[in-house]
Amino acid sequence: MAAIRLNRVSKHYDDHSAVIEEMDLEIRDGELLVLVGPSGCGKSTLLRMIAGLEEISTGEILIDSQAIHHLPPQKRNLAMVFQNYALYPHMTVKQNLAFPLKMQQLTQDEVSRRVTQTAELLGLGNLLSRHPKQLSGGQRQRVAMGRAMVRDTNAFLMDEPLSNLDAKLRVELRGEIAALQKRLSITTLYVTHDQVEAMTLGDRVAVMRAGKLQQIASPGELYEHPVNVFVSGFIGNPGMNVLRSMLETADKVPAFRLGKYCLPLTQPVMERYPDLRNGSNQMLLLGIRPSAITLAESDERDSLPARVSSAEPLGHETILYVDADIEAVATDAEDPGSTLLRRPTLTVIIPGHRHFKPGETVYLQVDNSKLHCYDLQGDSLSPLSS
Amino acid sequence: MSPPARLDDHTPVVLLIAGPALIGLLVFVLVPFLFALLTAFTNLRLGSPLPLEFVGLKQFTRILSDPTFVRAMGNNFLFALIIVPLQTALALGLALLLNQGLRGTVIYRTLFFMPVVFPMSLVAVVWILIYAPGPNGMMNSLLDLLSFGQWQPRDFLRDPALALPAIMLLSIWQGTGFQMVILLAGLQAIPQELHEAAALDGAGHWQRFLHVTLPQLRNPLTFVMLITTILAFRLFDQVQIMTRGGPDNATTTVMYEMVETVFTRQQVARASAMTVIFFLLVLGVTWLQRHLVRETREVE
Amino acid sequence: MRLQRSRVGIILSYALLTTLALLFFIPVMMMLAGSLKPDERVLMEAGSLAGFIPGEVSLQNYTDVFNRTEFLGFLFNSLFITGTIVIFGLLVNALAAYAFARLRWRGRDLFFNLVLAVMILPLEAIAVPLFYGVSLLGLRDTYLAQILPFIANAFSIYLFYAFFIGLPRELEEAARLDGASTLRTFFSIIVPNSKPVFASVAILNFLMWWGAYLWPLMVTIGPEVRPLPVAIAAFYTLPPLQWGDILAFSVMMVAPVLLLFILFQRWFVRGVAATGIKG
Amino acid sequence: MYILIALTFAALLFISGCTDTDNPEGHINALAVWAHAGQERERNTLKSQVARYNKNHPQHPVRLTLIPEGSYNAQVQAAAVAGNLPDLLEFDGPFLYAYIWQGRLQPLDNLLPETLIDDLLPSILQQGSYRDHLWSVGIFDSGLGLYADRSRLVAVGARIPTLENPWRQDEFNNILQRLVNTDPDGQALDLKLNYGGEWYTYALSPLIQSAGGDLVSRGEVYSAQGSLNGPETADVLHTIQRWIEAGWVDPNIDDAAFTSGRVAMAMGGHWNYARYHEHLGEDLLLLPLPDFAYGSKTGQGSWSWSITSNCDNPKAAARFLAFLLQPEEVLAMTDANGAVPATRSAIGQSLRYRTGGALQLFVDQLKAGYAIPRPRTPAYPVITAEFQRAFERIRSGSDVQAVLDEAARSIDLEIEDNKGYPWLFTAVERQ
Repeated sequence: MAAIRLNRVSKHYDDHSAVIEEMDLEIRDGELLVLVGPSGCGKSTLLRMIAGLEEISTGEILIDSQAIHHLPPQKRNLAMVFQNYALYPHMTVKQNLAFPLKMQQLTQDEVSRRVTQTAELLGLGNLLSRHPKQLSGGQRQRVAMGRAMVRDTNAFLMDEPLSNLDAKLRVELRGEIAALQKRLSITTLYVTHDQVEAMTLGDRVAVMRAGKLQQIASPGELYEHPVNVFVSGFIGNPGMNVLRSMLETADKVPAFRLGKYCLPLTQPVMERYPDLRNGSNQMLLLGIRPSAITLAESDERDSLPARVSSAEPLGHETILYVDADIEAVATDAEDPGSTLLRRPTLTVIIPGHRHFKPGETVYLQVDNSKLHCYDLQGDSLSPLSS
Repeated sequence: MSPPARLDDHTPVVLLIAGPALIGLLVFVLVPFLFALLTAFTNLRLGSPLPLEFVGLKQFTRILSDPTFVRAMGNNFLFALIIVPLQTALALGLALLLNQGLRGTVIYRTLFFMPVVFPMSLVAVVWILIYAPGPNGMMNSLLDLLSFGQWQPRDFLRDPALALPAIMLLSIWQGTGFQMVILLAGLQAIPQELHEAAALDGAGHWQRFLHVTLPQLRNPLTFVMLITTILAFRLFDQVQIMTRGGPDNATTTVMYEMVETVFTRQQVARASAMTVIFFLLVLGVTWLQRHLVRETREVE
Repeated sequence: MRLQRSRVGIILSYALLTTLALLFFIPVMMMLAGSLKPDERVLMEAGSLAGFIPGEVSLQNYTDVFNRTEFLGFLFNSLFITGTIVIFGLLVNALAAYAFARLRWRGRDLFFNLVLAVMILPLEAIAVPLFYGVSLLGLRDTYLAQILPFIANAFSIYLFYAFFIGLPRELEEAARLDGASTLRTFFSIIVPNSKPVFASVAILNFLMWWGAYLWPLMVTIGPEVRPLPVAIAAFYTLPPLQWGDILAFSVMMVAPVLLLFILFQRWFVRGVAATGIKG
Repeated sequence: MYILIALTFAALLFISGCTDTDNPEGHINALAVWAHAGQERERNTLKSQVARYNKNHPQHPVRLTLIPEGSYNAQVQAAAVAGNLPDLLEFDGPFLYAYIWQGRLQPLDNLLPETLIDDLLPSILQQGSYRDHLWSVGIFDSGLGLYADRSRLVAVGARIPTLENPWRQDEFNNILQRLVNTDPDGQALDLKLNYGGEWYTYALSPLIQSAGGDLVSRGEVYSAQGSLNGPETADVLHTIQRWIEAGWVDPNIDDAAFTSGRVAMAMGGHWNYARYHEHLGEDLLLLPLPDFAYGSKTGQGSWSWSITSNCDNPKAAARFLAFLLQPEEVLAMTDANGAVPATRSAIGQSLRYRTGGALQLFVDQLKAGYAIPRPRTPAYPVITAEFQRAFERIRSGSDVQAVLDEAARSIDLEIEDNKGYPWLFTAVERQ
């Protein structure tokens, strides 16, 4: 059990393009930290650098304040679960589990004791003599877990360990992993591109983008107080709508204007963004979660008319994509304030199973107590999230 | 112990694990070649008491104006020119026949592949008997049978017109199985759906062969032809055993001349010059083949 | 699923295959029949059907071979030389290929270019300087001269390399994290998962060196270290010429390999086929 | 793991090292001897001679290595480069001068007893002498002649020739023609075309010389130009080419043309006698080669012995040579291989070769100068190689003159390349 620290770790390849830039990160002793981000953001590289499979260019990696970045992987005493499990095809389950122990030159007895123990813990007892290709996906995943758990390691590194499984199994194993991790309370770094996995698993979640850490916080915090439009767009399913809007003063109250539709600032919003009180007539980015939008009963005057582009009825809710007279921005853009989406599309979640015809006009209302505000660079205006 | 300069710099361990092979390649391939390149410009002889002299390009001009050596190169080219298409076509034909999923395929494959495990020197010796002159000779009587008695017995290995073809024939016998197996594997790697799609598109057997099989088989075909070409250029065993380059230089080859020159005549420098020429020939062939293959890739 | 084939096509295919197979088999048949015949009948009957029928079977030719030559010595030489080249070649070339495929080291690209450049080069091409060197060092007529130069083999390295880079990297990474050293990873993880390429390289090299003629012809003097291919050529030139004996020699020379071939046919075929796919 | 690999490598090197037969340093006092691996009887005889010698000379025992004939010269040459030559070396006689010129040998002068030298056949001394020294002696010499089936000759009414009165060229042609006409397969003559190699030079030189030609002109500087491609040489080879093209010559690929009765005449050497006699019995004739203008000629020279410059105890080496030249040892060897004994005293005791013996002709030829040694020059290895190749080509129908011109040019070029083989070893005398 140990804490892992990254101090100003950078990685760039020979052509000098940086993959990781000046990263500071701590995985606390016993916690499960999920590292999430879109593919190519460098999260796997970061994990592999900790594992010792890739070299860092500058900075240092410490395990319990011991620098380890110059050690080869076999000397770091870390266990890793790979996306495709990387079970040794020529070994049985038992041999797979025993391999790391044999490398530690434990006695025969000790090896079989630990293998049996781990196999029981994971319910692999009756599979010990099988080869990996005779196992189902879920069983392979368990063996991979077992191989990591079988010895005493400083930490687990998991590289998208569930992404090769079907949806149902993924949910099931997600729970198991979380439970196991709690039970063993072993420091774990879990890399995924799936924000649902991140939100459900992590004690804390670190969001990464293009080699940089965006935010590291508990799942709730992340959802409630994303530090920038990237995190808001990435967390939540579907992600937050971010619109460019002028903050005006209407009837002495600051309000966001969306076409003809006006969104006056409410008390909770102004409490969260104290600066907005006096700053009017400025262009800002406005974040609205799809669940904060509702359908107006009829053609009400105080609503945002929109045309249905497509609808996904999911049973318990329906996701609606509509075009409206707004300026939607790309949340994953470098400069979101000036990167408008080609189609001014808004995502809306409506409870229940509803059918819409494409082209149909709907009228939207926004819960103006749940607004998120960002400057044109995309950074949150809230002093709470910084 | 100080940490290594780079974590993923494995130079020390590589010295240990790749060292033997690298040293082997250096000492037994690169150094000898450089040696040949140097000595080709001298008068070096094995065991001569005369002092070593640099003679410039003399060895090269002599070799290239030596009718025997020119004939040797010509024979190599002729051998390649005939054997490569012929053997490849035969191997492809056999592979196609065997790829139909007929019953007994394994037995046929075994028979066609069997000569591959015969050392060439053994094949050469045994085929001397097959080519025995006179009406009792096996090849002679076979041809007599096939021509309904029209064939006049010939002494194949002593006949300037027949000796090289005779050597070609046994080379094909020995080598076709090797190529066939490679092409067969290539055929089996072609997804059946391609044939089915082509068939649905209305392509007949011949069109499917032309437009599906051949393009899909390009890599193994290229490889097989390259290997055969190089085998044609290193032709030696059969010649040394069966004809010793004769009759009238009809079967002499670059390799045969090279070995004669250094081994029987101790003319190291001259043989080194031949080595250099041989290198250039092989490199030229490989380059040509790669070039041609790249061309077809660009066209596609 | 296969496309339908006509009955006529199948019959034609069989006819063609059988004819060709017979033609391919004639020399082997003659060899076998001739080896069992009294000497003077071999040449006489070679042109007739009797050429393929031993008639009264006699093992005289076989005992002659043992009396006239040191056949078992040649067999041992061939086995020892070929076996050593193959076994050490597997080890040395696979390790080098692994270093090329997976490890980072100074000079890798340079050496890899060297491997690619000489990969296709027949080893006979350097016979002249090698012969000179071996002569100067007085290493002729040794096993060493017949083995050492051919252990490192660029084509083998390339075949291994092509296979290794296709192996999932995670296997090795997992092993490294499980605490295995580079060498341990190679022997415990890479080797067991690379059986096909090891078989391929072993068989190719075996065929090549089992049949090698030119080099041993140049560097062997006496019969002590002479391998079979040179021995059969020497036997052919040893007067008096007795075809029955020569054929018996041939049969004995090819029999062990033929047996191996028939036993491990699948591997032979796969091994050879693999070269073409990678090539 | 590494230890295992290292051990295996060490073991490999060890095994390889053990079988290093080139290494003559097995015993400090042993005399390393290389000889050709001839026929089995010949090999066994030499082995038992060595055993006999070693029993009486335990202080300087002989260690024998047998090397196959095929590429003996190439093998020895290559061994010489590394200084791996033995003390005493056997080689094919005409290669002597190349070894001398390269400084591989030391002279035998004063090493062998005078009486022994006087006992040797003149052909042996002729072949072994070079630049006023004796370098080499043979235990036996070779005999070359024409074997014939008496009854077949009688059947076509041929005269039986003698050494004094051999067949003239046209007479021989005429007899050949008559034999061909009565022969079922039209092949009447065996020239041992199956032998190839040195046989061509050995056996065809006498025919060429009988016509007045030669392989090289034998002045101070040897030259092939004008001899090898001169009209006399071309004529003889042309005649032989015509015989072959006409189908008169059996290709003899089974080496049984004469014994199976396919031909009536066979050119051959002493080594053929035993088998021929076995098959033909009293009908076997041994005749001189036909006279193509300048009298019948024959070949001479065979395996020969020299002490190498590696040898630091030439006296011990000479002692072994003298032992081999004792009459009973010479006879033991010549009984085994059928060759002409090298000493007169042995000939006198030989059933076949003494006066009245079946092979007396061979001795007469050698004694009376019918034999011309092959060119005594360091260029001989090239001369014979070029001639062999040229004859192979002529045999298969190439233009005789063109082929000979090419061969002559190659030979002279080789002589020129070696600067005419300048004498570089003036101080060779030891005593």
